[in-house]
Amino acid sequence: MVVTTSWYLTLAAILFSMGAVGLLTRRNPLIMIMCIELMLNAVNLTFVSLGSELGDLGGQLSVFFVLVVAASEVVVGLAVVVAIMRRRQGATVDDLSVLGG
Amino acid sequence: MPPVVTPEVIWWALLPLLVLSGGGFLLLTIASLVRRLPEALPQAWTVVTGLIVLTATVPMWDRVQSDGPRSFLGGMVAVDGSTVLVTAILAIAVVATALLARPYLRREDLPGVELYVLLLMSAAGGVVMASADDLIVLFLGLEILSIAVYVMAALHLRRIESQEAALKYFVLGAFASAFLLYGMALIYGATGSTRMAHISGYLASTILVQDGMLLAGIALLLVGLAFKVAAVPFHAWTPDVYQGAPSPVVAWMAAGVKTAGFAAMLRVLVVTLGTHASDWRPAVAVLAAASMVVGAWVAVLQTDVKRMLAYSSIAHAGFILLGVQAASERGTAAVYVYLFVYTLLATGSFAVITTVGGRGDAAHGLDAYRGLARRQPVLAGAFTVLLLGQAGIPFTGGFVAKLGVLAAVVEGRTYWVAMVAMAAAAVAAFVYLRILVAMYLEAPESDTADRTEVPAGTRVVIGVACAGVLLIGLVPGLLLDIASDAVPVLVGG
Amino acid sequence: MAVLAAAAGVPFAVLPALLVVPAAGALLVVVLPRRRPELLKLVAVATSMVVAAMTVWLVVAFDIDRGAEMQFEFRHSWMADLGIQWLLAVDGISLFLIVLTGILFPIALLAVDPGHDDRAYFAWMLLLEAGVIGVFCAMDLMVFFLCFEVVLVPMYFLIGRWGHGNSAYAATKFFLFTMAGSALMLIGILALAFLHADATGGGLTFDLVELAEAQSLGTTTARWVFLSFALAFAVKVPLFPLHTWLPDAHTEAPTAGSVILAGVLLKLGTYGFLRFGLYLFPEASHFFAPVFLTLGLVGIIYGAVVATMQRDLKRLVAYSSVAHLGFIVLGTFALNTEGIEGGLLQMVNHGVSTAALFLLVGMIYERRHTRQIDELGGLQKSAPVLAAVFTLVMLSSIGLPGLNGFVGEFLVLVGTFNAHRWLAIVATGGVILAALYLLWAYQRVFHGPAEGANAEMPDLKLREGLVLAPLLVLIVAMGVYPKPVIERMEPSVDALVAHIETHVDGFHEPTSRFGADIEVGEGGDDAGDDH
Amino acid sequence: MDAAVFLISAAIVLTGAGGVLVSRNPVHAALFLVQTLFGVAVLFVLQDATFLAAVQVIVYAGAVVILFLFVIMLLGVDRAEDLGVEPIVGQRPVAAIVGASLLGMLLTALLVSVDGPTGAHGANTALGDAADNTRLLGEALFTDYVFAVELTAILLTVAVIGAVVLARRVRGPLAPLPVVVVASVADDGEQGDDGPPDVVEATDASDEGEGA
Amino acid sequence: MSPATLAAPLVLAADPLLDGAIGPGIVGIVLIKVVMAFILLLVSVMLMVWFERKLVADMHNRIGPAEAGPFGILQTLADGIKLFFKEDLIPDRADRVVFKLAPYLSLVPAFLVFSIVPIGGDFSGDGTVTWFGETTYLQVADPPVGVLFFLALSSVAVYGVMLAGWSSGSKYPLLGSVRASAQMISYEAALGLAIATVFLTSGSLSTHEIVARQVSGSWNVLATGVVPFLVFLLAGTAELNRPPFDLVEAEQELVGGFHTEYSSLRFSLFFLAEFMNVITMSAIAVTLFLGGPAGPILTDTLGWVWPVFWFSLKVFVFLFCFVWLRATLPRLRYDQLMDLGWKVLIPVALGWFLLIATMNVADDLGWPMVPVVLVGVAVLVAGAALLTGAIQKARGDALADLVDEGVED
Repeated sequence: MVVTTSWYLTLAAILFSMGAVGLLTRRNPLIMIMCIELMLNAVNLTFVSLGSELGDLGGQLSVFFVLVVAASEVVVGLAVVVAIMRRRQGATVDDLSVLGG
Repeated sequence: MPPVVTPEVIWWALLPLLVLSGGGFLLLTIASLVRRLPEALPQAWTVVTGLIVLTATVPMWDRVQSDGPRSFLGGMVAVDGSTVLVTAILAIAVVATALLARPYLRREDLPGVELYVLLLMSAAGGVVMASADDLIVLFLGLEILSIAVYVMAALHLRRIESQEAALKYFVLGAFASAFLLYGMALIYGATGSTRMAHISGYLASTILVQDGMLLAGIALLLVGLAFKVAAVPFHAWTPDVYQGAPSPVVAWMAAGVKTAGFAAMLRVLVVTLGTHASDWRPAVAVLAAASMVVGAWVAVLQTDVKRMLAYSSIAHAGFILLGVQAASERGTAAVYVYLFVYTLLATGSFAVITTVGGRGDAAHGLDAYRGLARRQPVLAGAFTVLLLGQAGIPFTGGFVAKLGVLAAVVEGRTYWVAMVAMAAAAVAAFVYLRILVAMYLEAPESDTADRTEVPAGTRVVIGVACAGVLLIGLVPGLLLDIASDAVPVLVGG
Repeated sequence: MAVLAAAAGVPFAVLPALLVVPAAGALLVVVLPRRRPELLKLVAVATSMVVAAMTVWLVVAFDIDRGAEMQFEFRHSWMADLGIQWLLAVDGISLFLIVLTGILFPIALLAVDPGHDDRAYFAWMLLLEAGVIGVFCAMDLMVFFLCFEVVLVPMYFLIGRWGHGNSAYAATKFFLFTMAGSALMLIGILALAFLHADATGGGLTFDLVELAEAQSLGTTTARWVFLSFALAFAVKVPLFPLHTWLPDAHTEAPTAGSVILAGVLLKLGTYGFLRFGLYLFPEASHFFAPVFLTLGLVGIIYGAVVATMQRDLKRLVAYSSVAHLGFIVLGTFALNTEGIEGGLLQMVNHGVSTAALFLLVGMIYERRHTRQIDELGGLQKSAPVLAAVFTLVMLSSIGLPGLNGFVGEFLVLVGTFNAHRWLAIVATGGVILAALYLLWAYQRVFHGPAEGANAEMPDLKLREGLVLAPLLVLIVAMGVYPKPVIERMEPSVDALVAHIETHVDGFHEPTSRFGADIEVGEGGDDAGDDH
Repeated sequence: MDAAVFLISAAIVLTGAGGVLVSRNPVHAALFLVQTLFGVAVLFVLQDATFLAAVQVIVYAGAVVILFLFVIMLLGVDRAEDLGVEPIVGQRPVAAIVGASLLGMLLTALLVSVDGPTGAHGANTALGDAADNTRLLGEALFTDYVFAVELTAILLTVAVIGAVVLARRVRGPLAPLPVVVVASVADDGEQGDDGPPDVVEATDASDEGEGA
Repeated sequence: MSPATLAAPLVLAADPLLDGAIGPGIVGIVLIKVVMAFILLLVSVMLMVWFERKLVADMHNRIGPAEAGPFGILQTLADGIKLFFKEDLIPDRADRVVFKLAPYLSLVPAFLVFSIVPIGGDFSGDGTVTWFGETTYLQVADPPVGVLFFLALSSVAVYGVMLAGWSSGSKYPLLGSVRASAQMISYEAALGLAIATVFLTSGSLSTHEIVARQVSGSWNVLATGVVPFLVFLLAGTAELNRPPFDLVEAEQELVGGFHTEYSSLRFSLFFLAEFMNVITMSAIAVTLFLGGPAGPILTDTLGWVWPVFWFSLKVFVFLFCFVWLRATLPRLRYDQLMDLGWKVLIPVALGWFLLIATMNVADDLGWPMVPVVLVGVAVLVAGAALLTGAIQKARGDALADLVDEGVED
């Protein structure tokens, strides 16, 4: 069996969808952020496999920047979570009902 | 090892980015070194930085017009008319936000330097988006902008609503980023490059027999961008975030972030993927229609003015999308006009809201506006001008903006969207009328409601916004000319 | 005449001045020093007087010999990118509407004091005047639309802030109805311009004459675009099913607001039909004429019937407007010279007489603080002069020969009769109904025994009399000697009809031009004292 | 060999992702996330992207997830989430449908209509083999991509400023918590802990500033 | 410069052994290498524990282990057996799965790191040894990103500590683990920056390559100008939670730290990992800065022994130093520890890295070195001044806050 790019792309698509579903179903902000990481990883996988199929380094270079962005996002996201949780223990996103419509 | 060839740099074209980010860094450094920073310094610094950028855009504009668009730094960045125009809009928004921020921070007794630093950085991100010639650079610019704004949204450290707004904004924003990135990845796979010039060149010269990957990429990209500009159905974050975030920051979100987002959207969709316009135009049209209808309709149901304006900003996004979906030069120019006008409208409106919101930034119900005309006729009058502008009443800039996008739509013969747009405009007018009714036709709940002093900076913002809106409404020629000269062009990287 | 023609040729651009002067007046009112409140009214009235003088001068300087040509043309590029220009001109169709506007505004300003927030009131009034004049002068579709829309804002505030009762509701309803109505027109205008540009290969233009003469749209397209225009005008007129905003707006509006609304603003719709409906889309107008004729007719009957049932005097007058405007629409869509001319004349007449009626109702309200017909009665005894004036105005509104109302109504009926006999016959019923409800109302209000407050009601004051005087003069003058009006209108109307004939296949104006030059029966000028 | 490695890694990746989705305890979710990240790193290696594989582990496992764990531990929010209760009625089916349709769309686009990438091969920078990988990446980063690299500097600065600002304690009084929220905090007290205890006591405390 | 292109798609080792067809013999050699490394580590840990206890005892003027075996050398084995047979306790409130997992997360990275260390090989040649006709590196694997592999594993090692404390379900271990992981992460940055300097001078991430470069040039400790080496040592010590940075286990404060609740075999795994880490860290330091197995080959027969000897000697020196430090230095306070990491080590490492990079660029472009260095140093001094200023200011602010609050309360 030869591993073709399609395998990777499929895996990435599944991973991405799982992340999206997780983000939509889970209510814990921390886990939601983790789901975003799952999605970004799927993107990374896609970039790398497409890059290697195309014989182009661009995919890997893009992943590099995605990594930086992911790290920055997590830092800020967690800082926000900390800021909230320090005042309110155990909040879930549903509890964030102050801003109801 | 062969010598490393460093790419060409056009320094003058990088000037806005350098000034903004450098200004931010320097301000941060100074603030971390000086014990008792003069209270006015950060604001003054930011305003001056913004003005420098604004001034710099003038010679840049001339240069771009005479030399033509250029791409540099390895085809990562470009400078063209649209870059300069969007930079100028962002600079205006920065100045306005900074002017609003200081009285706000003082009123709320919040520490201040970081807000300005983040504002400058975020503007730098916006400039990057406007000048990106590569999808990755575009994405980085977007993230710089967004991450700074996430933090700015949370900056009212005393109000938990502020932080919750930031969290919602963050989670959904990051979600959108993931979609955007996935779209970029697939487009990369479909075209073999992340350089916009390469992509458009490839698509122009190659007929893809199997364009599934490209289309999926475009779809995902569209989802991501739609989130960023708060188009329905990806708008869920907007009202909460607008309501919770500090009002000056909301002004920046409405003006700056939206401008940058649409600049990016134009670059990606119209310029880069213009060859496949027939694929994405219907989708954008649907987004536009949905945004206008939902934004206008739900705004009617609100009782909180900040939320009303949040939904109306969604409706405005829908209108701007009209210009995008036209996928024509006229549409693009109209988007820039709209963005310029909306920047004025949004900063001015949120300046009023900041003032009326009062200490604690909480008095945003319609009640707070009742009888405003009696208490503060000038403020109410200015707000009236701005609201009428948002409603698109003739002889305000709002009309010029709406006319432009509609003309583009009609030129593209998508009449149904135009009809939806006008229906939505009529509904949206009701929203603004409700505020006007409250201000003029209803008595205040109690006579004790005192006049709120309007700080000087806020006055400047409101005054300039009103004057600008009226001036554009009466003499739109200059802006229209500039916008039509600013239609972006891709140059090979 | 030659001198005046030469005067018309002088570079003094009177039309822009007609727009700029009131706008500048509004600005001046806004910036007047707070310490001198008495200046406000002075400035406002003076400004409107200047405008009125200019409009009168317009009539005098209007060159009859130039026929249907546009006169006093002013052209200045505005949004070059879209081909929009400030294109202002006057012809026989718009001339008298401008004059009407010019005359009604000072009267409205003089007659009624706002009571509070004077500064804003006068500013809005003057802006309103600028906007209305803009609508009547604009020969560029986009400028027309702009003025058409911008009129809403001052009117909204006038109704909302200085109105009575549930004025916020009425104002909002007015605003939304008219704005929603005209929303589609913008698309229509744009579509028209773009399709025209495509068809001719030229640049974008919104020049009315150019677009109308080129007729570059396909039949079906033109019909659709026409409908988008028609909706806007129909709301503004208001035509029968879209009229519901009107009674509210009229009733809750302040007197001056009602005067302007009835006198001028309602004409925007009918004028629009005439100028932009028939002229731009002759074929579509012809195609849809039955619809509008029917609606007009329904409006006449419906307005009359509902007016009969009203207990509020002002509401009654408001519904009478619905009926009158039905006549105008009827005349317009008769698509012949008599009908159109009659409609046009009726616009002016209705403006004059309804404005006067509203003023009178306002005066009664000021004295009695009620407009309920039941609560009034026997006013003839306490206020004989008022009653006399009311009679005159009412008769003009009924269309008594010798007064202005007759001329227009008669021409409309003639025109309609020539085109659609049965409609004319039914419409005549409307005339009878009008007589019925007005006379009935008159009877209940002015006749009978005066009791309580009604007995003590003071009579017309000199100032009020002076304000009303010009309207009364017009009522009589136009009834007796309408020639100066008609001779200025006629070439333009003829040209319009000719335009329709050229562009509609198989359209032949009925040859029996019975009464085309009938000029109006020479009714006695003693009609006013007819009681 | 490749296929075996791929399949094993894919299994690791997907079970990890599934674990994140269903874990009640955030710490477990974080561990499952690490599992996925490792799986992805292996897949990178499988495609000669050795540098990225290493960076993936260093950045994600070494920094990002650790940060998650820190936050969880500092805040004591490691109480299990009650997955039995659906917070918004119908949310899960909707999410499942959204996810499934997303996946369907992606797979259709990627597999049914396309056999692989359609782009121009080797458009920008040649992809070297594993041994060259790092050097080539480095060269590209500091020549063609130098602008992007500089941008990451701004990005990281922004992130750091943000984190510092948000973690800073505020002086002076705080705005009161809205009533709704106070109620929900009170409710929270009822729920049982089946994870380790909270370290930081649950307080609505304004001045519970984290010193370091 | 790079080793031969690889046929195998899985690139963990750029070893000449894996060139060409892979037969059972080669697999055997690889297996032997793995097992050898494993045993080597285990044995040296045993010795190390004994060595440490003995040496500290000596320095404290005590006897230390003396009963089991000659000089008590089997003491560790005895302890191990004892621990093995103790009852395995799992606290009631523990998170059982994670509790069981944590020790392995500690141990496995410790083992794996050693796989990239070249412990021998003739580096005057191409750094290989030839056994039974097969030429190979004397290291388990030589991935092209070897040093990053090390960094990656040391980031993973944090998990063991962190999760052990958390999963114990009690307060002190949790505090201990939070402290430990914070410390490890902080110092990882400095460690990484110090190593980055090595990349810069060596131009490679492969450990084999780095050693080869040092043999052909000068040792990195000199080539990078000593400072990174010192930073590496300090940061490495902290990374290992060794004294004087062993706050994690501060008995006085934390009752033993993150593994308080562990007993029996699991405890011994932590113990094992800790000492193994000391050894591997020393080995890495030797590889990166001190030329690895480089040294004079004194005899031709069994020539491959000499590099191994030199390597062991160098590692031993490090191990001695670690013990020495433990015996002599008092423990730091936690804030001092963090200050040292963030305000001294990281800036110094970063500054030095920038200086070296500038010099490299200047060298490439042919700029005169002296002015470049002068300017570079000036910039660094300015940066240092700024940093100091900022630190002073922050300290002042914090003080002012305290005063304010004192007044308010």
